[in-house]
Amino acid sequence: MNAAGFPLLSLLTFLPLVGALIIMLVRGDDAVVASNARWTALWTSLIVFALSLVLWAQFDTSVAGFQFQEQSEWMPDLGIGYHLGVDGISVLFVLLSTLLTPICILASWDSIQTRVREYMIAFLVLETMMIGMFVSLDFMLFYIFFEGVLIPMFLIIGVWGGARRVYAAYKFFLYTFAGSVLMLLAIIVLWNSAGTTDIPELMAKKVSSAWQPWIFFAFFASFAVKVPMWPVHTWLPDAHVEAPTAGSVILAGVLLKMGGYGFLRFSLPMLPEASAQFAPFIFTLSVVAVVYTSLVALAQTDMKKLIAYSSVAHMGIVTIGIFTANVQGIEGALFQMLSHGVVSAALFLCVGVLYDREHTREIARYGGVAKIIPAYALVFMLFTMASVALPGTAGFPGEFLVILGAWAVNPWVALGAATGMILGAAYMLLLYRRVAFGRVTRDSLKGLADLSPREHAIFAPLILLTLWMGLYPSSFTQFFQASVAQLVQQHQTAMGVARLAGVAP
Amino acid sequence: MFTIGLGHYLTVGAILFVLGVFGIFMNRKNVIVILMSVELILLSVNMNLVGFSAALDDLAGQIFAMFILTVAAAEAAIGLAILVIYFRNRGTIEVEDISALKG
Amino acid sequence: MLVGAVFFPLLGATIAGFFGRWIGDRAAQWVTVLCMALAALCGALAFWQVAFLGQPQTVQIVTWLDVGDLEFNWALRYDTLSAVMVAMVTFISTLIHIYSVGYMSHDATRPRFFAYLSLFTFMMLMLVTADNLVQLFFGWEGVGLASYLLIGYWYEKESACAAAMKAFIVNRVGDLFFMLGMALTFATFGSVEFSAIFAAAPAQASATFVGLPALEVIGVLLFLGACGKSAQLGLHTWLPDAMEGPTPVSALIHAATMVTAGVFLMARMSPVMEFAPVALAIVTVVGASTALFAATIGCVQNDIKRIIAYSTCSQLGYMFFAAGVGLYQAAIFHLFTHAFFKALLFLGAGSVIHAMSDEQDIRKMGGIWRKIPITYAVMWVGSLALAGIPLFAGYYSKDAILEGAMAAHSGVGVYAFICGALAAFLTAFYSWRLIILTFHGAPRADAHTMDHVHESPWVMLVPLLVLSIGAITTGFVFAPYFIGDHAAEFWGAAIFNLPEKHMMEALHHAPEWVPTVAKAVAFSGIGLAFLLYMGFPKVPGQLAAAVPGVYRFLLNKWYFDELYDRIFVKPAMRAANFLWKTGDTKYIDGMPNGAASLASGASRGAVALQTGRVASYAFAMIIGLVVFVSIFLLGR
Amino acid sequence: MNWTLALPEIVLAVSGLVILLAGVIPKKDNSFAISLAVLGALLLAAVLVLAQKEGTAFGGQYVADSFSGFMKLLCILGAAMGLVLAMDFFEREGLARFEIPVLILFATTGMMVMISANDLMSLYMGLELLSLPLYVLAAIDRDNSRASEAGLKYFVLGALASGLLLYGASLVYGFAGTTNFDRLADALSAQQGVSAGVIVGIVFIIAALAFKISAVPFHMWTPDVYEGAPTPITAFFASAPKIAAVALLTRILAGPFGDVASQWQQVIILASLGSMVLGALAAIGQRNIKRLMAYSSIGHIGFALMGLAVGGESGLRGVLVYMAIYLFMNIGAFAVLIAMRRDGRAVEGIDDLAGLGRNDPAMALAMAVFMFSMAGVPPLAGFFGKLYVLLPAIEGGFYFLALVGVLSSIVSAYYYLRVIKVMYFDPGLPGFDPRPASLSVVLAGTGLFTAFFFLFPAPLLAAARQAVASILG
Amino acid sequence: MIALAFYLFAFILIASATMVVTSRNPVHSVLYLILAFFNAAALFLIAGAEFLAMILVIVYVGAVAVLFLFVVMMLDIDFTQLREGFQRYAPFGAVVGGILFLELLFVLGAWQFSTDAADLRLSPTPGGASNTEAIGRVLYTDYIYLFQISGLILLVAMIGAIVLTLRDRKNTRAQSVEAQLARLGQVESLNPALGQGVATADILRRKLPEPPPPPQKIEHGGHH
Repeated sequence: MNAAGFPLLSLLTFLPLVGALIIMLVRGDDAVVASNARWTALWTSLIVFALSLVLWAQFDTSVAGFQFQEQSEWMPDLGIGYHLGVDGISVLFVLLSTLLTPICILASWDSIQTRVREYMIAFLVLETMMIGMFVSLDFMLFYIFFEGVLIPMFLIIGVWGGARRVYAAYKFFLYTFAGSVLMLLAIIVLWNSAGTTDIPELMAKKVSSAWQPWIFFAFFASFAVKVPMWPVHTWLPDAHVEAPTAGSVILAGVLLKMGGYGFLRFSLPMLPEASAQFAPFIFTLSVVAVVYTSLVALAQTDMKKLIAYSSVAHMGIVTIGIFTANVQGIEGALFQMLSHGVVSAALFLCVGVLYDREHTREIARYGGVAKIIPAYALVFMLFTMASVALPGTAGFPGEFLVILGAWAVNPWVALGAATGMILGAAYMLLLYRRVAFGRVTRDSLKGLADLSPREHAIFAPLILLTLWMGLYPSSFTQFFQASVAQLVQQHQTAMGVARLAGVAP
Repeated sequence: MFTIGLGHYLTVGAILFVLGVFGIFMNRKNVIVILMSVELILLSVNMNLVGFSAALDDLAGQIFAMFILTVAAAEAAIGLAILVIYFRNRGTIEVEDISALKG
Repeated sequence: MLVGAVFFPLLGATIAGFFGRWIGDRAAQWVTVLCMALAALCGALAFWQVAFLGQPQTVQIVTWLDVGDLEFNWALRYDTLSAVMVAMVTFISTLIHIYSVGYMSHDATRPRFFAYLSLFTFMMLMLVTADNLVQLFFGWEGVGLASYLLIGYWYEKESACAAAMKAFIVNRVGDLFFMLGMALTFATFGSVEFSAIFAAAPAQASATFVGLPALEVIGVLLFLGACGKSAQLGLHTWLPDAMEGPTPVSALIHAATMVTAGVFLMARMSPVMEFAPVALAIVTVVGASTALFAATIGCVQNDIKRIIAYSTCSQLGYMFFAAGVGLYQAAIFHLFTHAFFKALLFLGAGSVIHAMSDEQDIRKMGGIWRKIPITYAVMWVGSLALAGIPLFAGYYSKDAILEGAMAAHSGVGVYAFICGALAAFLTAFYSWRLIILTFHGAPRADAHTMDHVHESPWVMLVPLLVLSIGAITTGFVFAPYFIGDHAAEFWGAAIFNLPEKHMMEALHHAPEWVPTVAKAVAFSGIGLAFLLYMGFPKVPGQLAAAVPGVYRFLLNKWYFDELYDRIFVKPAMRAANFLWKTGDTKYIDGMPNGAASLASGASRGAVALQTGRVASYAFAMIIGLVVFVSIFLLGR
Repeated sequence: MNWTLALPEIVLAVSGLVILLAGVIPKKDNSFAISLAVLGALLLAAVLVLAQKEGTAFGGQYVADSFSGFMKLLCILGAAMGLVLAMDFFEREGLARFEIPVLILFATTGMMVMISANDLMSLYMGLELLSLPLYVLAAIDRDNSRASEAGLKYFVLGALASGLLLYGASLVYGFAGTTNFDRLADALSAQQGVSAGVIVGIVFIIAALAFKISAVPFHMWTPDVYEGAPTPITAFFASAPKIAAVALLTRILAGPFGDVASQWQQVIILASLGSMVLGALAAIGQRNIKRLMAYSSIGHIGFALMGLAVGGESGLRGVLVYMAIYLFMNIGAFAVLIAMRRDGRAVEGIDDLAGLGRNDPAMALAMAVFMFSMAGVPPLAGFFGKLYVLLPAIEGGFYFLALVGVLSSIVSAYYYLRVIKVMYFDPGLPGFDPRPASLSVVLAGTGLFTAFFFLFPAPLLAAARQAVASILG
Repeated sequence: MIALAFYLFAFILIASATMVVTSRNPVHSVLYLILAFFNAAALFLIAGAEFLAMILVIVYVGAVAVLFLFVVMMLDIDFTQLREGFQRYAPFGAVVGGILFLELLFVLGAWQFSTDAADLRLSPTPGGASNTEAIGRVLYTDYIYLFQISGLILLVAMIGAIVLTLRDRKNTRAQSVEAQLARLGQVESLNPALGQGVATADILRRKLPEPPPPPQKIEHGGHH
């Protein structure tokens, strides 16, 4: 079976659905329903998190391949099966998802007052989709989870979002959907050539060189939108701005990672030649993303939008790292994704704290909050610093590794990635300065309440993680070490073969 | 030219068919003419079938034509019934006027 | 002990920062002071053990990152270089902590201040004890953070926030190159640990990177990094603005932490730099230029702290060109002595400001030397040391640097010497301009302020006195070890000099006239200051009026800020707005929006066909039929 | 004369006659009882279909195989659900007449005849037996000018389509000398190729059937008739007859005309492309939800045609599965439309759904499931429908077709989302009138099927595979 | 001779078919249609399909065409002028129709039978029986299935026609007791404006009892 002795991954994936079902069955007047929904959702997500800790504990970091595998028939005559498993690349994303969900639920505790039941159901369904996506070892299954995310997220943005929520929800949905359907075609092409959609099997088979660029492009369309890469990033700021806080948290924390994860899981190992071929293209886009979106972030007047743009820049670093195809780059990218998952999530929560109190995200409406709510300011400062990749915080190792990795491939790319350091500092500090520093000019701000115990509980794990990841990153890198090493080695073997055949540069 | 063969029947059928088609979409008068055009089309079909039946020395064509006649009668009945209720509702059966539903 | 020296400040910072609210302001500040004192003690002991007993060692703590070939630890590397820095930093920092107790006594959030101070110190200690480039970078960025926090300590002041941001961002520019330097180092050496790098440096001397010698590029990149931290020409703009922080912060930044990091980095990387002659030449030129450039600005500034700040900038230039010619020892020695007298000057200035009710403009001071005699005295001591007057600490180090520059027998060395000598003259001049304008002459402040001029409390004066002792003694006490006869055993393996260059010997065989020139320019500078500001107080104004262009040019700091504003900041903001409003909103969003409107246009077209007329429907069917038949017939 | 093979049709027809008699005799309104009786008859027919043996009857005019079984069951199911939807609706509209269920019953008989047709004549007769009741049903709300217009349009164009079918059939008959499918196959598989005339005949037949399934460019009637006809009738139109027509098309294209596939494939591909694109585009601006559903069904047919164009076992299986899934989604969605009554009047605007998310969360959820499913968002059933036609399309190298398919599904997602948006995001209108239990049952059934199809796709796939195998021989 | 007859009948057939679609008066159209049917029957006769020819005359002319005529008369339709649109679309329509016709001629002109057509026939004409007899032999045996279906179709048509057109005598002039009783005893004189009828003012009847109030709107809230 697997190391846990029971179908851990299925349980992890579908347990949230059980919670959702329970919430659905809750009856009573609105207040009771809301309260029950909140508690049920919280407990469900906490149990899932606890279960995922089992995964964490039992995971054998020395094994490069997939662990905790589960397999059963689904559509046997099509070669599509139900196959779950995790390896070093995916395991931490599962944990990230299970960690952020309870945090999101807590973060929505008071701020969501309408249709609480539906909200909690949406979140639990979302959790199922996220976890399922990271643990699927069947491409079709992966696709289903990958796309399934759209449904709850669309509703979360659209129902509980801000003023332009409809536009944002549509944009989010259609953008991602447009990218994904192309990927579906590519998956089918792969299926056609291999007769299966089982990921380990697909990885073992070589895709014909002629097809690689096309499939790569299709994957790119999907993952690049999800990451999002420049110039298909514009859905993100809109979605972030309009989504409720917890929606932004999940969006930035997990959903963006799906793109990077996809590149890493599929594009690189399955399409080594095309990856090499398109790497300069990806690098160009990523560097443009870093510079461009950082600059755009500089001009923002909305806190969430600023952080959203910063996400694009940070994810640009990730894509650079992935396509360096060397150990440092890839591990850096992975680390950057994890850290961004924590840090940007926390930043959105920080914005949410202010928004809950003042109901505006306009930067200009704040100023000097450091004086009124120092604990908040401290937390905000920490995550600001983590966002600008200060060594010792979670943001640094990833960026550092990516730059190391990129340098080995092309120093100019490294330089481009590194410019993010400067611009990132500029916009984040500008944000912090305008929000936290300065004189308190608005009377309404004077009555701000500092972090409540609930908010402390939300931030505590994130702070802990941010510092832990920054100060002792090897406790995280050890998880993906073996898998990445194998990935890189296979990639190089494939490239070697291709080079011998005279196909790849 | 002077032996009447399949080709003649088919040609007559084709002409009738095209006339029927013409009658349907060139008609700007009333719907009842369209129904008559449909009858013309059916007639052209029957013409074909009879022609083939004769050429092949096979009865099936004629039988087919017979069923067509039967069904066409039924169809005409229903068509006229619908026409009548439409007229009752609108007081007109002009083709141009039958366009309340569109878009 | 070794660990304690580094981590006591962190402990103090943590206690003050997180528990300050519970334990109260007083307890918080004294806890940090105590921790710092303990750290200083440990630092001193470590210094003794490592430098004098010759027991360098490395304390491994835990693996930090292990990714493929890249592996490095959290570790404390104690060699003489680190030990000197640790001892100096902890000592100066302790004094500044103590001083701050008095200076900040009226502040509302003292625990926060002390926490920041201790954090700052801790980060600097991490920097100097780093065993690999990444840990050094941790400290490097850490001091950046701490300086940001401290400069922006009075965050309600717009200017303080701006200065803090500027400091951080300008530093980041340097850090960018540092980061790239690290990347190239890893690419070249396959490691970022010093021991591995140093061991492999000679072997990699011929390694190339895109056709350039790799080590040279590393050297240049790291130097650019150092430029940011150490405020060398081009990236110096943040330093004067950093005066927005409370004075002890300035003292800490300028004397012990932060700005010295760059010099330290050069010394630390000496085994690599030595194989990068071109990079060293660049270091020399930039350092020398900075020394002169900053001194010229220092001559016309009116803010007491700003003048001292430019003097720091200038002195850092000395250190850099010393390192550039290969005299890392001298550079570190100057760093060491400079720490004392610069801390002294800043704290003294703080004392003045304190006395003058937070007035910083020297044009509004004057005539107060009698009222604050101790401050006056220590300012003299500091200035003497700064100017390099014999017997004072600065003399030994600055002299050695000038001699070394000349002794390098290279074009850049001569350039450095000329700049250095000119700068020395200007240094002496503006130092006494400051003293004279501040303390002598007729009082220019209003009566109310003058009435309140008072000597600082003892808690501030004691550090001043201790520092003045340092400013007087460190030169002759430590010169033999740092640059003198005992240098070889003192430094051990901490600093690497290319054997062929013999810089340490050459230092002692510099032309005879060099020290003389050094002394001469120092004294003449003082003399000129006395002449202009004591003798003919009207002349400076007339001079400024005579050459208004030059004056304004200097007063506005060579227009660097304006230049940067023009070529970086403004275009960046413009680009930001353009990219956002036009790029994103118009063009990039134009794609999906355009597709959407295309679709809805097509939709309208499709719907328009749906006329509702049964005849046209029939027509459509027939057309479809004809098309299908035609396709078939044509395609047959 | 092994007429027992046709027992389901015979039983259905006879029970139709009996029910008709039962309906005529008493004076009182008995439409509810009649409906129940018809449901019973349909159930009986379904059981008989399940029990049916394979074989041909009536001199080869009738064929029973697993394909016909599969499709007949779908049709019966569709008809039954349509009937359930209709029962309450006509009651409330004051239109309850016992003829309606009877007509539905005869139409179902027609579908079954079509599906089992193994001869151009039985094809035609079945088609007419289906069409005539549909013409009547479309106009059944005879005092409503829109309904009568819908009926008139449907009739006129339907008659034209029949004409085309017959003309094509006459050409085919003329070429082969037979109307029997098996013999046609023999004639068309002859080595020396086939004459242009017969291919033109096939094109005519395809055009006529394309009319029935409302594929572009023979779709024009669809939106108007959907809008004008009473909603349950529209629901019925959009489900069972389409399935029967698709079945018929599949049978003739895969069977007798299978050997000249290269000749008609272009036509089907064009129709498929056109339907997908038009179905996606034209629906965008619609305000009436029934029109929206009409265009949506055009788009779905385009997808089903994709499978048909690709052909082969997997392509045809895709068609079958697609139609099965389409049936459930469609009936479910229409159940919601039928429930859209406010103050006793049926409303049809998309905007009338506003606030449904609050007023009736269960129904809103079901509708959202249907809409997402139609848009092809996994893990809902609609996605699998699309998947099973895309798989063979790629397998067969129809990349362009597949690409247009997915692109059109993006565009169509836009308007499906709009429905969801209105339900959940827009400020609410007053709630709808309480919906009858029968609707809830249909909603729950179709909703659960659509939502949880992904758990058990294998049985349907296996059944469809078996069905396809039986016509491919 | 037969050829001559064929051409004659064919010509009249086509000519009258043309008149069907072009004549302005629908009554004329119907009449032309009848003429066309007669000629078609003649052509059928020439082809040897006697039974079909008879059926055509009896069923079509006797029933269908007369039904048409009846409806045309009943609906009493104005003879409207050709509309503008006709002129506009005519050329395009003519082109499409022409293409269709040419294509049909093209494929029919090169007509060829399947080589095995003779073997594939279902009901070869039996020798020595008249056309009617031959049809009679197979119609109720081989084609019983279709025959029954056609019966069903006719039944459906009947049901349909009744369902659609049969009224429950509401609009007939039959006596309405309620209406009579509801009549008022006096006459109210109105002064309608010129050109505006009195249709809206019900002068003949007392207002019938108000329809029952609409059912109380039930708040179907679900859970908010």
